[in-house]
Amino acid sequence: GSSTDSSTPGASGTTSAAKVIKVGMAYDVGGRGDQSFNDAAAAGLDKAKAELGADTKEATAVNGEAESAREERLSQLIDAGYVNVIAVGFAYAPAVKKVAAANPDVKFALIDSTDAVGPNIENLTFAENEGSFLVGAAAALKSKTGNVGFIGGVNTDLIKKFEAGYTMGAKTVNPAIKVQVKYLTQPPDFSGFGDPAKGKTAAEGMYQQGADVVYAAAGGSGGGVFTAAKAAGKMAIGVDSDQALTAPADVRDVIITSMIKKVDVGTFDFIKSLTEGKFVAGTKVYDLKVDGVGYSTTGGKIDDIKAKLDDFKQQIIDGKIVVPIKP
Amino acid sequence: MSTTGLKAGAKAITGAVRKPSLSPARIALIAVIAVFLIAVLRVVTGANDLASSGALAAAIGLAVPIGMAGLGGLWSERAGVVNIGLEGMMILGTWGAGFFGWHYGPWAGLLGAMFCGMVGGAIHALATVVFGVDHIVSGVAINIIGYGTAKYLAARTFTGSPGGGPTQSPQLGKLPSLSIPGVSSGLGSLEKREIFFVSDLAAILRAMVTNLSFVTLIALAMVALTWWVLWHTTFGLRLRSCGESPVAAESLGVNVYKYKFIAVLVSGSLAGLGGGYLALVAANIYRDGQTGGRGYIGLAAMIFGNWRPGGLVGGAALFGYTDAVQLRGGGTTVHAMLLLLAVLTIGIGAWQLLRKHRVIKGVIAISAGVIVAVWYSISETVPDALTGMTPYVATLLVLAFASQRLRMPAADGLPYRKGEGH
Amino acid sequence: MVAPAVELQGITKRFPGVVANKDVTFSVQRGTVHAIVGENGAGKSTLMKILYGVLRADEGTVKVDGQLLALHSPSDAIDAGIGMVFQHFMLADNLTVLENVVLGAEKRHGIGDRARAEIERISADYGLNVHADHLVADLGVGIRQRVEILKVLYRGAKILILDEPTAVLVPQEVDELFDNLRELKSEGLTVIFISHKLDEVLSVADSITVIRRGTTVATVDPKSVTSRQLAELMVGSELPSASTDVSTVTDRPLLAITGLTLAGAGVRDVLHDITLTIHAGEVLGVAGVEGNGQAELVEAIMGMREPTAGRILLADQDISDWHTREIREAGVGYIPEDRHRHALLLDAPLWENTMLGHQTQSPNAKGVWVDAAGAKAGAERILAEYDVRTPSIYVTANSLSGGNQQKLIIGREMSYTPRVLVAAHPTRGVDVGAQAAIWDHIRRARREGLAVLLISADLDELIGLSDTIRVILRGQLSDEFDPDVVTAQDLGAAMTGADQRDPGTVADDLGTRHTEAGPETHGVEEGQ
Amino acid sequence: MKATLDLRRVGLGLLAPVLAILVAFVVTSTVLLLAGDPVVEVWTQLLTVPRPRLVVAIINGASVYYLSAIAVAIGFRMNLFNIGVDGQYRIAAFAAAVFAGQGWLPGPLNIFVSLLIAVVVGAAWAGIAGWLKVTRGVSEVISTIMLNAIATGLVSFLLFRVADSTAGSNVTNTKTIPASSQVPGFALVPGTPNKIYGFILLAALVGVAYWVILNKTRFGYDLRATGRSETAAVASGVNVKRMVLTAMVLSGAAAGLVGMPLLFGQDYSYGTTFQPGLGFAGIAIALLGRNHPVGIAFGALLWSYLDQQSNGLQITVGVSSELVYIIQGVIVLAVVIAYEVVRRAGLRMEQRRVARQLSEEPGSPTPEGATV
Ligand SMILES: Nc1ncnc2c1ncn2[C@@H]1O[C@H](COP(=O)(O)OP(=O)(O)OP(=O)(O)O)[C@@H](O)[C@H]1O
Ligand SMILES: Nc1ncnc2c1ncn2[C@@H]1O[C@H](COP(=O)(O)OP(=O)(O)OP(=O)(O)O)[C@@H](O)[C@H]1O
Ligand SMILES: [Mg+2]
Ligand SMILES: [Mg+2]
Repeated sequence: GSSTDSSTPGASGTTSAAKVIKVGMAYDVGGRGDQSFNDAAAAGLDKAKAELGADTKEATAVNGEAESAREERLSQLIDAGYVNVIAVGFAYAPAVKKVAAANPDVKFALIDSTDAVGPNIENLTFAENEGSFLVGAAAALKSKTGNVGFIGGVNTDLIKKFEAGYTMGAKTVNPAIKVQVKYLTQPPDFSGFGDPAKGKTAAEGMYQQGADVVYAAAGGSGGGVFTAAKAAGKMAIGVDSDQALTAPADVRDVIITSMIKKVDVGTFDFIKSLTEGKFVAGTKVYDLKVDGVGYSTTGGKIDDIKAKLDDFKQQIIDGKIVVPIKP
Repeated sequence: MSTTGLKAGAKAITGAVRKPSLSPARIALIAVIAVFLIAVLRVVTGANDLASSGALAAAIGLAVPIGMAGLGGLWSERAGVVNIGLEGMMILGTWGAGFFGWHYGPWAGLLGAMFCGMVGGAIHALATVVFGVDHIVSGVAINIIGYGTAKYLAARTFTGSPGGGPTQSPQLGKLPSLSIPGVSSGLGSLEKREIFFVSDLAAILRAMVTNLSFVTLIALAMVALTWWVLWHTTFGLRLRSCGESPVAAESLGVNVYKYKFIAVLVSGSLAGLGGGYLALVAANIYRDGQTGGRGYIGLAAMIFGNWRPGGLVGGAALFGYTDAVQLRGGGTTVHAMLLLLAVLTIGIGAWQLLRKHRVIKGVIAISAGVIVAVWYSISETVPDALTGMTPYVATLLVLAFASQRLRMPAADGLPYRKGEGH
Repeated sequence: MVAPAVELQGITKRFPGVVANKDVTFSVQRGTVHAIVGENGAGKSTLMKILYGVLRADEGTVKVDGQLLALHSPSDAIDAGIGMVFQHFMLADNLTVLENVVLGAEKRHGIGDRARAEIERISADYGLNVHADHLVADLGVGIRQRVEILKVLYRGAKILILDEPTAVLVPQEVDELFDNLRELKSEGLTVIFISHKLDEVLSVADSITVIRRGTTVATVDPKSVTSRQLAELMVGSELPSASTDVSTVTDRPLLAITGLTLAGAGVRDVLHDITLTIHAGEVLGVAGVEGNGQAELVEAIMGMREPTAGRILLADQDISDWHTREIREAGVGYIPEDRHRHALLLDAPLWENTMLGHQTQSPNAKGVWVDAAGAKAGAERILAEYDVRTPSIYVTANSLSGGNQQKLIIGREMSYTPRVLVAAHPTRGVDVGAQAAIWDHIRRARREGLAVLLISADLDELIGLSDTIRVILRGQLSDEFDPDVVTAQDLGAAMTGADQRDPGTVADDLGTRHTEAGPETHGVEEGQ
Repeated sequence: MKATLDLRRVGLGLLAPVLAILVAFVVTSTVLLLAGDPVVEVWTQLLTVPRPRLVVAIINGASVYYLSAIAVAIGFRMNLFNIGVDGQYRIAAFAAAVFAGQGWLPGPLNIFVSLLIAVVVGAAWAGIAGWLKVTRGVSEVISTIMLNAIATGLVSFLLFRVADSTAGSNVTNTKTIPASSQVPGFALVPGTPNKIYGFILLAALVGVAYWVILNKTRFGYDLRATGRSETAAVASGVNVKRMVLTAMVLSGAAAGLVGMPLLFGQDYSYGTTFQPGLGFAGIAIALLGRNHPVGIAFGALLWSYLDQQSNGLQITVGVSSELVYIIQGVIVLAVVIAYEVVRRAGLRMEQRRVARQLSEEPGSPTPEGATV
């Protein structure tokens, strides 16, 4: 099928079937409902469904699947008529590259990777390092012990970006600060994103060794970090979405802020651009400048330092602070 | 294909195991030596987390699910059924905990976990006991089925639930835990003084009386109960006889199928309990892939422990402790352990060289020890990518250094058909 | 007249393709010893298993004390007062005597001290010399036998079934067993007893039932038959005897062992200073109670154990530190005592079995390759030459009967131009027909100038076949005996050390022979 | 006589898989019914004739599984349970990728040496487990579980040291293999541009080698004999310790090749997204194929077929694709149960045949030929 007519400008609302935009979404492992990265993408999709009347189809990756399985997933979405495809996660890069080349009429959004480029691919990347800088600064400002922690779920380049920003943010505030860093597992063992028991143990260790704020960039293992924070009466920082809203009620009060990665905005923007016929191939960086990343203030725990954080934010936007992507 | 494996190299005890190979006194002695070594290491390296009550409490938390899986393995293998499907049963347990725990409260969750694990056990029993299928095949299949079923059911049952989703359950209620207030704080102050050995001992005791989950107590009770049931009751004697010589048992009127079946069911429910612990105690939530291979580790702990409850606890504790220490202290604590490794290796090498006159072995061991020592002295910490290996390396090293006096039940893994063995 | 203790009527049992029992009928009077004899595979064990509830008869009835019994499992039989000692011991090695005995009968005296006391009591009452807390793995054969009997007595059995209890016992132990049986009989117990050794049967039985091809042929009075008549009832042909013709011994030594020592786990050596020489054309018999080092001697010769000291010469080559394969290639044939564990791949086709142990030799191999065609042709030849009854070389070894399996093994070991033959219990558990054939083969080997080391528990066989006999006791070899003059009783005495010391202590010594070795010391027992 | 019997044997042989698939069908349908999922639609999706590109994917997936299963089967034939294929292939693929990426050698030679490196590294890693078993008596079940985890850490540690990562990529990879050393695929399936891995030939070669070594060589005879009866093998002159070590090393060597089709035919580098878990699938497939080279090929194809066909379940039917694990697990179980049932029937048949043939012989009326 041809994709161009479905992305006619102004196809908002549910007025006519011909104008309905069809969007297929291929999630990374975990899929919708992971309360994290994939869910953020799903939120954007839901919004597009509600506001733009998009017709959507979703499919989720299986742990340890073959490369061909990812290709096949994208192809099947296309075969089913979903000629705009969002691939969630860098693992899809090779598949997108291949399938996009074979289907030049289909528009792709590839989240978190610039590895596949093409005239019909939009790469949505996020400046997690910049957002993490701000929460790192917040951690340092809030810390009384001069000791903070970072827990990464799996030791990948992506999570290292979080670590790099966080550490720099903390050190910028307090050059003498101690930053404890722990990754729960090494790839290809991705269980570190779903093992709260490990997250809890690691966080306990950090708190008992003096940290009073721990940043959990660990997907589902973050729940264990919050539990540990609650038990120790210390602070924690959430990731991806505003976890002070989504985490279990009894631990929400330990989450002083979350580093927000607006994947939902990215996916929604992508779909919107299609409906408006404004698709632009190439990399679109969601950084602080465009509010693609940021920090949350739910609970009012960091209201006192918000001014300082916003100052840092401005410096980053102005290029006065350059946040590295590697620790 | 038989599943018993080759005996080559395994210096199995062929003759007399008259008493349990380790008397309580010897176990106590080993424990004291271990504490002493850790105390020395802590003082020398300054890696205080080696013997903090926090680390030990975490160790307990990490050891319990492994221990329960291992205990499940022990029941099954004592009755002669090899159970490599523990991981699958454990996974089913996590889902059971999530589902029942969410709907009916955490205690029901615990029972649900055991029930779901038992369902896995029932499949294994059906395949191995009733159909006489190779035990390893059945176990491998159950791991696959457990993995798929839990994910499938999670997606089916948790999607759209409050705070849950296709890959995780809603938050589960908490199970009570236990602290002995006065003792705990007293030990705490003793621990803080960092007195050699005394503080270390205090830390251990403190970990055992502070915030101890009831499920941990249940798990410990299960170990004791297993020991008592299997070695001190009629039921246990009959069950073990099915693992040692089912035809002899049959000839004395023991219904071998029945005991094997029960054993595998218990095995499944214990593995399920381990999964339940992960979901209800360690995390308060079901998550896909939460077990992370702990079922296999449990199996390893059971073999490590020579198919005995006490040894199994030792294996699970070793793994739990090293895992806790690496997760908490990361590089620095593991770095401290390098020193211990270096000293031990050099010591063993010297002993080989001087007492046994095994030149090559001695020289190799000493050089290995020296390399580790050099590594220790020129580095500040162990890279994070490597610390995660600590529990695995430690288990392997202990197995390689400790002499292998393992003896599995004589008929473990062998197919049994009624009336065909005579 | 009182009802017989046991009455079997029209028992028929079919296995796939085999009718093991066909219309078997006989009865056993209370307080008697009733013997059952018959060839291998005649159906004796099957019949007893039916009586004990392990197997279920397809047809027929079992009455005990005149009561019709429905036997579904051994529990039913035990409840009816029947106890059975199986042909192959039913003991769990890693459990203690106590555990083995109380298993399944825990209700009687529990599993603790009361049971222990009861075991000691029975042991004392019947002179069984069994101790409750020994691990069965540590016990010798004789004492295991007595543990089995104790198991039965412990359950209060009134009817005892003993399936070939004497196959592994030396004469003295047999005598002790028979004394026990008479004692039991005098207490009103009924004993059903199976044996291939007809002399024994005649000496102990009150009445004898002969089974041939699954059916009862006759029940006879031992006072009115000779063993030859019995045998003829069993087989319908003449009884072969193990005897050698003229001596073929040469002065050419083929196997010479000097000072062979194998350190044991404890203080005592498993083998101590063994010195022996076998010449071409000579059969050297070694007698001994199981567990006195004969198995280790064989394994040391075959390179499966590393001797601690001493030399083994094959012709004039020192093979002491050779590997099993080299020794076999050098022309040492090997008939292991446990054919199922050491001589056969039960699941493999026969042609793969006829090359086992000779897989590097022609016609089975060409360089690193297996020569399947050669091996198959070789197999056909061996099976034909040694009269192995099988439909083809493609059936698995499992589907052969024990006697045919043994003929295959002997054929195999004789077919690769051996110079020395090491034969351990070559006719154990084999019926008279196959036994005669095997004896013939050994005699032929001797004629052809092989040096044969023959280890056997069957003293008549040993006396009949050997040119020289040595006795092994606690790892040491005795002086030579001349088979022409020595009697089984003499040998038995030498085997138990009764010619040197008080026989009463021997059983004890055998029973606990491993106990002095602490747990540290194992590992050595693995053939490293 | 023989021909008819063999026919019957073939019939029995086919009966087992058919029975198994039937059981798997029934069980899975029941699960679906209980969970309230659409049964007919699921089966329609799973049983549609795969499109050409899927056919390619199935064959490619199967060729990788095949190598993995052969590696496992080598151990199984000797009663060695190598759970460590997973770690072995990953560490081997990493080493080969590092070397191949350097492009020190020209095209094919680079490939060849890289393969050699993979084989050696896989063999060495498995050799650790073999060595520990032979010298220290450590159960290979434990040691290979531990070594899998250790391989993960080690590879991760080294990968970050040699990584060749570009900004914005988020994937850590070794250097890409030069184009001259990439193995071209075969465009065998019409209707799709996708190609079958060139290294499917490698898989076939390994399968043939496995069969030849096991069935045609003295070594293979010794290995099988050891697997059938360790005691009998020892008595026949097999050095069991050496066999254990050799079998473990061979198994590891084969495991080393598992990642090669992926490395040289698809990914061209080793990175954090290199396909994991192949070793575990290999265990199931080896068991499914009864350790027979042809059986394993069927098993691998079936496994891969289910993998690929289930991919569309979510899109076309809206059912979680994890359902396929249930099907695969049930098939493994059903196959072995069916085999067991059929094997018993076969055994009974064989015994009856032996007995009948013997009783036909004059002069030996009993099956045992007891009368001489
Ligand atoms: N479980 C079985 N399945 C099939 N056939 C069997 C089975 N057990 C025994 N048989 C057959 O039944 C026949 C009788 O066997 P049984 O063991 O009763 O003989 P036996 O008289 O005890 O011989 P032996 O003197 O060797 O002990 C055997 O020839 C054998 O072929
Ligand atoms: N459990 C069994 N299942 C099937 N067949 C059996 C079984 N046991 C024995 N048989 C069959 O019985 C026959 C002979 O068995 P059996 O062991 O009784 O022989 P035997 O002559 O008594 O030799 P042995 O002295 O070794 O006992 C063989 O054909 C074998 O296939
Ligand atoms: Mg028999
Ligand atoms: Mg018999």
